[in-house]
Amino acid sequence: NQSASNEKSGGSDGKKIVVGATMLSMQNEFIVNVHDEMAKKAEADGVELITVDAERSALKQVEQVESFIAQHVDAIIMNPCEVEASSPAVTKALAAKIPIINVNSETSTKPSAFVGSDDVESARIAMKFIAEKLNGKGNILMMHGYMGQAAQIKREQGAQEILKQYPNLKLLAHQTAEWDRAKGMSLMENWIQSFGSQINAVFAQNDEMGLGAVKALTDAGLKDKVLVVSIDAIPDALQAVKKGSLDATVFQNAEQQGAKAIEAAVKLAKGQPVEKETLIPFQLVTKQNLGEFLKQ
Amino acid sequence: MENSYKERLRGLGKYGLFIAFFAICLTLTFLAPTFLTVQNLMIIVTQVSINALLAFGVTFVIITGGIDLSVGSIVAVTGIAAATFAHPDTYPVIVPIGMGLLAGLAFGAFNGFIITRSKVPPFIVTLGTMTVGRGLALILSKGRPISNLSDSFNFIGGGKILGVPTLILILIVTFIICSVILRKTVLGRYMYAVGGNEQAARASGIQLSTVKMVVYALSGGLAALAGILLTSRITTGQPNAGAGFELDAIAAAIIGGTSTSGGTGTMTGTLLGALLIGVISNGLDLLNVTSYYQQVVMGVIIIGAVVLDSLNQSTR
Amino acid sequence: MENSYKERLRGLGKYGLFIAFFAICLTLTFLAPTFLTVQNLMIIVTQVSINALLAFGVTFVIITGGIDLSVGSIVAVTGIAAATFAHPDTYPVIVPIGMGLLAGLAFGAFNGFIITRSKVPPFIVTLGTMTVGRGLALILSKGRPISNLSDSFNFIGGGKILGVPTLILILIVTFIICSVILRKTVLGRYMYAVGGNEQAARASGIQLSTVKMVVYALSGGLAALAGILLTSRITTGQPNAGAGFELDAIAAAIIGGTSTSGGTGTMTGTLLGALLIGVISNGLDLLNVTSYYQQVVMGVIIIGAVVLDSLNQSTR
Amino acid sequence: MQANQDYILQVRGLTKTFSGVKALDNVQLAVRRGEVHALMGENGAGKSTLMKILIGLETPDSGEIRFEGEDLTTGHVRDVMKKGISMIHQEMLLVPELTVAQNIFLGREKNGKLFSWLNDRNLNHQAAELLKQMGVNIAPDTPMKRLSVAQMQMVEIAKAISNDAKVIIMDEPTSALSDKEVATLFGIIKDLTAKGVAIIYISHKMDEIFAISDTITVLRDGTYIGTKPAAELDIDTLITMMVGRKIESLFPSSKTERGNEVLSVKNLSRQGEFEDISFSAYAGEVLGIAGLMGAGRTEIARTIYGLDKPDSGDIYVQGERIDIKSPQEAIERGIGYVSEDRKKLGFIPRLSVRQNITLSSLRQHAKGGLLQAKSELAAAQTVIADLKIKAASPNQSVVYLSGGNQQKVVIGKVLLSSPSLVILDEPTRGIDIGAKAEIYKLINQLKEKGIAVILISSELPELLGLSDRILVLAKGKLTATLSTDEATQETIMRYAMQP
Ligand SMILES: Nc1ncnc2c1ncn2[C@@H]1O[C@H](COP(=O)(O)OP(=O)(O)OP(=O)(O)O)[C@@H](O)[C@H]1O
Ligand SMILES: Nc1ncnc2c1ncn2[C@@H]1O[C@H](COP(=O)(O)OP(=O)(O)OP(=O)(O)O)[C@@H](O)[C@H]1O
Ligand SMILES: [Mg+2]
Ligand SMILES: [Mg+2]
Repeated sequence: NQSASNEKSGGSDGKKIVVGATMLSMQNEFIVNVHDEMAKKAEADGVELITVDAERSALKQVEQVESFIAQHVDAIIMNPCEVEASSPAVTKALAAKIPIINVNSETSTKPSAFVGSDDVESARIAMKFIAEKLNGKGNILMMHGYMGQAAQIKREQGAQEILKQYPNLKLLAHQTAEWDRAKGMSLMENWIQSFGSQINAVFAQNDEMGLGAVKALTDAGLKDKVLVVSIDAIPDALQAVKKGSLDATVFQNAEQQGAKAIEAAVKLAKGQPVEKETLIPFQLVTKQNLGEFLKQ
Repeated sequence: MENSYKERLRGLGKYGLFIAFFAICLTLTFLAPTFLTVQNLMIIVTQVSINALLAFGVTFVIITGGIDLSVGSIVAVTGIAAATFAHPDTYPVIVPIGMGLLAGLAFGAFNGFIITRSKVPPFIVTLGTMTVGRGLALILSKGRPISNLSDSFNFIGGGKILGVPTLILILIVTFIICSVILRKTVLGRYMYAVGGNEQAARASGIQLSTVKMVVYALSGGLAALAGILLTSRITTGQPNAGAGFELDAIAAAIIGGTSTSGGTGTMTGTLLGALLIGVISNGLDLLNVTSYYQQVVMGVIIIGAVVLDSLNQSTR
Repeated sequence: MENSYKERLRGLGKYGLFIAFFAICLTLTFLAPTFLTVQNLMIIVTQVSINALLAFGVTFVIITGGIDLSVGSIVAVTGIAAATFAHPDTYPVIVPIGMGLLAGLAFGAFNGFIITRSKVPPFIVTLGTMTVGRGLALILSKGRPISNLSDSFNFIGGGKILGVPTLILILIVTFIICSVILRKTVLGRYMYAVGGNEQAARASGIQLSTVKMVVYALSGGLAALAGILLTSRITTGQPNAGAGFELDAIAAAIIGGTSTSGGTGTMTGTLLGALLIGVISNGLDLLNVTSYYQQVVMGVIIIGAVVLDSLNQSTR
Repeated sequence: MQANQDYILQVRGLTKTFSGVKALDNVQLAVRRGEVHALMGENGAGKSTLMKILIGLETPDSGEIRFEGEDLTTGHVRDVMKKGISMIHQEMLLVPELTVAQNIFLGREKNGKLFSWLNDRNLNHQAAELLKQMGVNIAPDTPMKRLSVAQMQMVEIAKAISNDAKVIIMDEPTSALSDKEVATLFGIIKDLTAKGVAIIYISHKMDEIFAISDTITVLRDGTYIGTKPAAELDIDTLITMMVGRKIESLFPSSKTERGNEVLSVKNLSRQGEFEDISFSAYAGEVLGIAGLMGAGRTEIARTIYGLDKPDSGDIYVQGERIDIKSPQEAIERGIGYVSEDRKKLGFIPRLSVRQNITLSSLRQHAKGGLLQAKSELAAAQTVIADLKIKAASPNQSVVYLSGGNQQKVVIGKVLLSSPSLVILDEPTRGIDIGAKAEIYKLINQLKEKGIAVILISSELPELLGLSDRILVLAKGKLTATLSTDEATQETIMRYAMQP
């Protein structure tokens, strides 16, 4: 199999560069967007992109990276499922002398390059918005993603940080709706039963749950009195912000994350130097600045 | 007639489960003041309805001695199929409904076809089509939710008629139809016969393959109904909708007394099973039990309720 | 001895599945140049091993006519239990391994206890403990991964001995042990008897409850082994590890010819079932089939393989 | 084939192979209107297979079936039944979860149209009528699973005759019946034949065959041996046709000294089943238990064996009072039980002959939990040879054995656990005459070895021929203990019918 690896490995001697990508979940709209941007950029740069879906399993992700190593790809892009649990993949790739780029979120073992944003920050932005809108006083509900997943942990952490700064903001209840719109809606319905008019704001760790909460609140005729903020800025969420039903969402730049990840991969495959860390900032999306995001 | 009265009670399912159910409701009424309000009860039933519809279909299948793991994926496929045709100002609302139901019936009939034509166990066939279905939903939707659906479509699963959510009305009608099929038609009788003793059913001249085909198609059709209603309720067709629903639906059926070995089960039992799950889930939210403990409590209560039920049966 | 030779072949499982398996491997060898390399084959076996271990346990359970849905959650609980004691410079590596295995055996024995003491179907009991287990894992870990594990611990599932990944070695040893239990011990025979005809097994002097307890404990123990290895391989104890693993494990067993109605099944069949799933999944990655289509192809091939197998059996 | 107007059903050249084994080889059969045509043959001769082909449950490899001149060779069960053939199945194909009435009319409600309304009241009514005509006292809305084996058999009969068939196949319809119901059935058969209905009757009970059949066809090992009018045959000739050899005497006398008391039961009761039962069983003695269907004999056996718990009373084994909580404990105490329902409690269908035979004594063939294959096989082979079990190999699956051989496997299993007391519950149910003779011989051998035998049987000749003492039960109460000299069919029946 030496010949096979020779065939592929020579990015610099003119042959097509092969990049393997393992994505957290191709059922998540934001990740699909990042991936689409990667594919677009790869196409433009004449790079062959092999994508696999880790289906939120770190184990699967490690295995997929092992497969990439066995296939002797020129570079690996990983959209990590977990901070720690996906780390062995990084170690293995580096040991096999294949550059590995983490996109969107981090692992504890440092990869060749990182392109993305810090999830903790997104929750800080969202919660800060709520705190300011409520003038630092009120009752808040928080919807978690799937418990124990990296994004859930980090978004909770960011939210809690802000809550600590505002002693008069009270977290009435927090509960998981597993990133799901229907579950978010049911949870909100139940919350309305127990807390009713006490609720001042809802922070949902992703847009899907946020939109579910919006629907439940609207049905109960409470939407006008309750602030709902979520994260990701998926098209549905942007539409909801436009309609005014969702008060704010936090935009993560899929286009830049995808494109920059491919850029880094190509450079590394060719043996060129790259930035160790490319941080792409989050942006709060409200009705005021909606215009720039709707275009994108 | 004393006998038919007894029978009806038996048909109604299981005292033990009823007792457990009411005990839980009673406890919740004391613990959470908002539990026993019309509004909250309506919310519970609304939330239960999707699972109950799936569970009705699964009950048919399990009674014949089969299993259907694909219902969760059918929810997604049919939701996407419906949403695709449900944008405002395109087709009348009957088109997305029709497309969804058709997709579900076809999917179910395909399950039935493979199961009756090959000797492959239903578990594997429907596990396979579960994966296939999920893939199809993702392909059809390109992995993205399909939103911007017409108001008339969103009304089906999200509206109210005379103050009662449409979901509840549809649940009641479907429950009655399914009950009647099971208890009052030749088809229902044959389901019990096929599940109770397949050889005896065959020796009595019952066409096993026809009964099985119908049963899987019914399950697919009910899953489609659930898929359409879910899509309408959350106003989006989502490729990952319904993931894991199959286990909840099977759980509702089995908690309700349907035996996995076939030949027994009632729609009332299944409805009760679904309601039990829904009440616990609602109650835990109302009591604001933290997520981690919710899972533990949910598991314990379900096992407890069924243990109580089985104790009750054995002393009878 | 002609007879025992035939038996052995039958024990080896199913020609049809073998044929399907090799046909798929052959196809992949032609389509993907890297498929048939020592490195890739090792990767496949490594990847398959966790599922195979779970499937071995589930095979025991299904042979006795039961089902175990809790194995995925046991993976999480035991992984957390092990990780808690696996930080560097705390305990020798035997402690986390022991704690993990103990937790798994206890969990499985608890399943067995409820199932034998109550009349609740194993489906409900293990569905309940699956939920409870997931909650426990989250509670024990406070919802956060437990990392910073000792090198010696990480070696168990991530190391190599003479170039062969430890996972493969452990898989082989476990496979042999499980095979021997099933085919060469009194216990194994009793499992088949209990699953084949529970009443007759009891009347033949077999203690149903003991056999069942042991079987569920074994399943728990094997899931614990899987959990420890998984934790070691990804160098982190994760509260949501193993979610959905139960279906894959059951699928491997059933693809391998274990009947859900009990009384039949072999470890070789189960191993082959797990390998089949692993090979397809690896092959689809190598062929760069997009993830949505992967699911469709995966489902189709699995059904196809089992259909082929069943055709083969019926003509025999 | 020329259609002969006399014959309603004609079969020729029928061949059927199961996984390489010829179950039927070029078999023929011709049945006249209004006759009782007995089909005879040893266990495994192919009788049931032939009948299943007739009704459309199995497809023949080759051959021809004509029914009223029409070709029925590859008919579907449904069509065949509509044309006018129905069948009482040997295995009693009934759905336990459905009621009696629902079972009787299963497959025929509204002509089997799936999407039509059921009328259970009507079904119950019709079933009640039918059962009353048959003289059977079972409520039509009783769930099937609550019935005793005998009652199930009556329902199976009702199901077959309710079809207004022109030919009714009865595959061992009396195997679970006691004399009273057998008489009822014979009455029904008389009425049917008078109306021109042809009956194909399969049974291993010789007296029945000679009592009702007009014509007898004999099969042996899947081949056709011959057809003769019943009047031209005597029992010895018939047996020779079936077995290919003579059977000397069915009940060879065997005198042994009665040994010490092995089992003693004092005031044993179980609510609704039996009451205040006391008796003893001795080594080297066959203790017969007689009674009508539902007398509670099986229940007593189950209780002694630890399958059920007694409400009150004591059980002494070898003089020691013990509480038997499970069959395992019973086996450890030296008690063996051969159940009347071998399918439910006897064998494990998916295990092989060898594995079934050694199941109760498996630990003797294991070291530290590991099975010793050679020792196990040797034990199984000894039993197979001793009991003359006909199996292709010890590794053959038991499901494919004939009923008689399955029964021998179960007996073999019990004997291997070296019991000092064996309870045989209807041990010759559904077993051919040759095998019966062998089982009788076996019972005598057990007795001679000093084993205490309790023989529960509904066949009085069998009880009288083998027992040293006979207990008679009526409605759960012990009504008599008869010595060999006192016991006759008449006295037994008198005590069995006591209120
Ligand atoms: N489904 C089957 N597969 C394989 N072999 C079978 C099958 N059914 C029957 N046989 C075999 O065919 C032969 C004839 O069986 P059959 O049941 O017809 O015998 P029978 O004459 O009815 O015996 P009995 O008096 O015990 O009922 C036997 O050797 C039996 O083992
Ligand atoms: N599962 C059951 N549920 C309710 N009643 C039962 C059940 N099984 C048996 N019975 C009843 O118990 C009584 C005794 O049963 P059974 O017929 O087995 O007695 P027996 O003396 O062994 O008769 P035989 O063996 O000749 O049929 C009968 O009245 C029968 O109807
Ligand atoms: Mg027969
Ligand atoms: Mg009896």
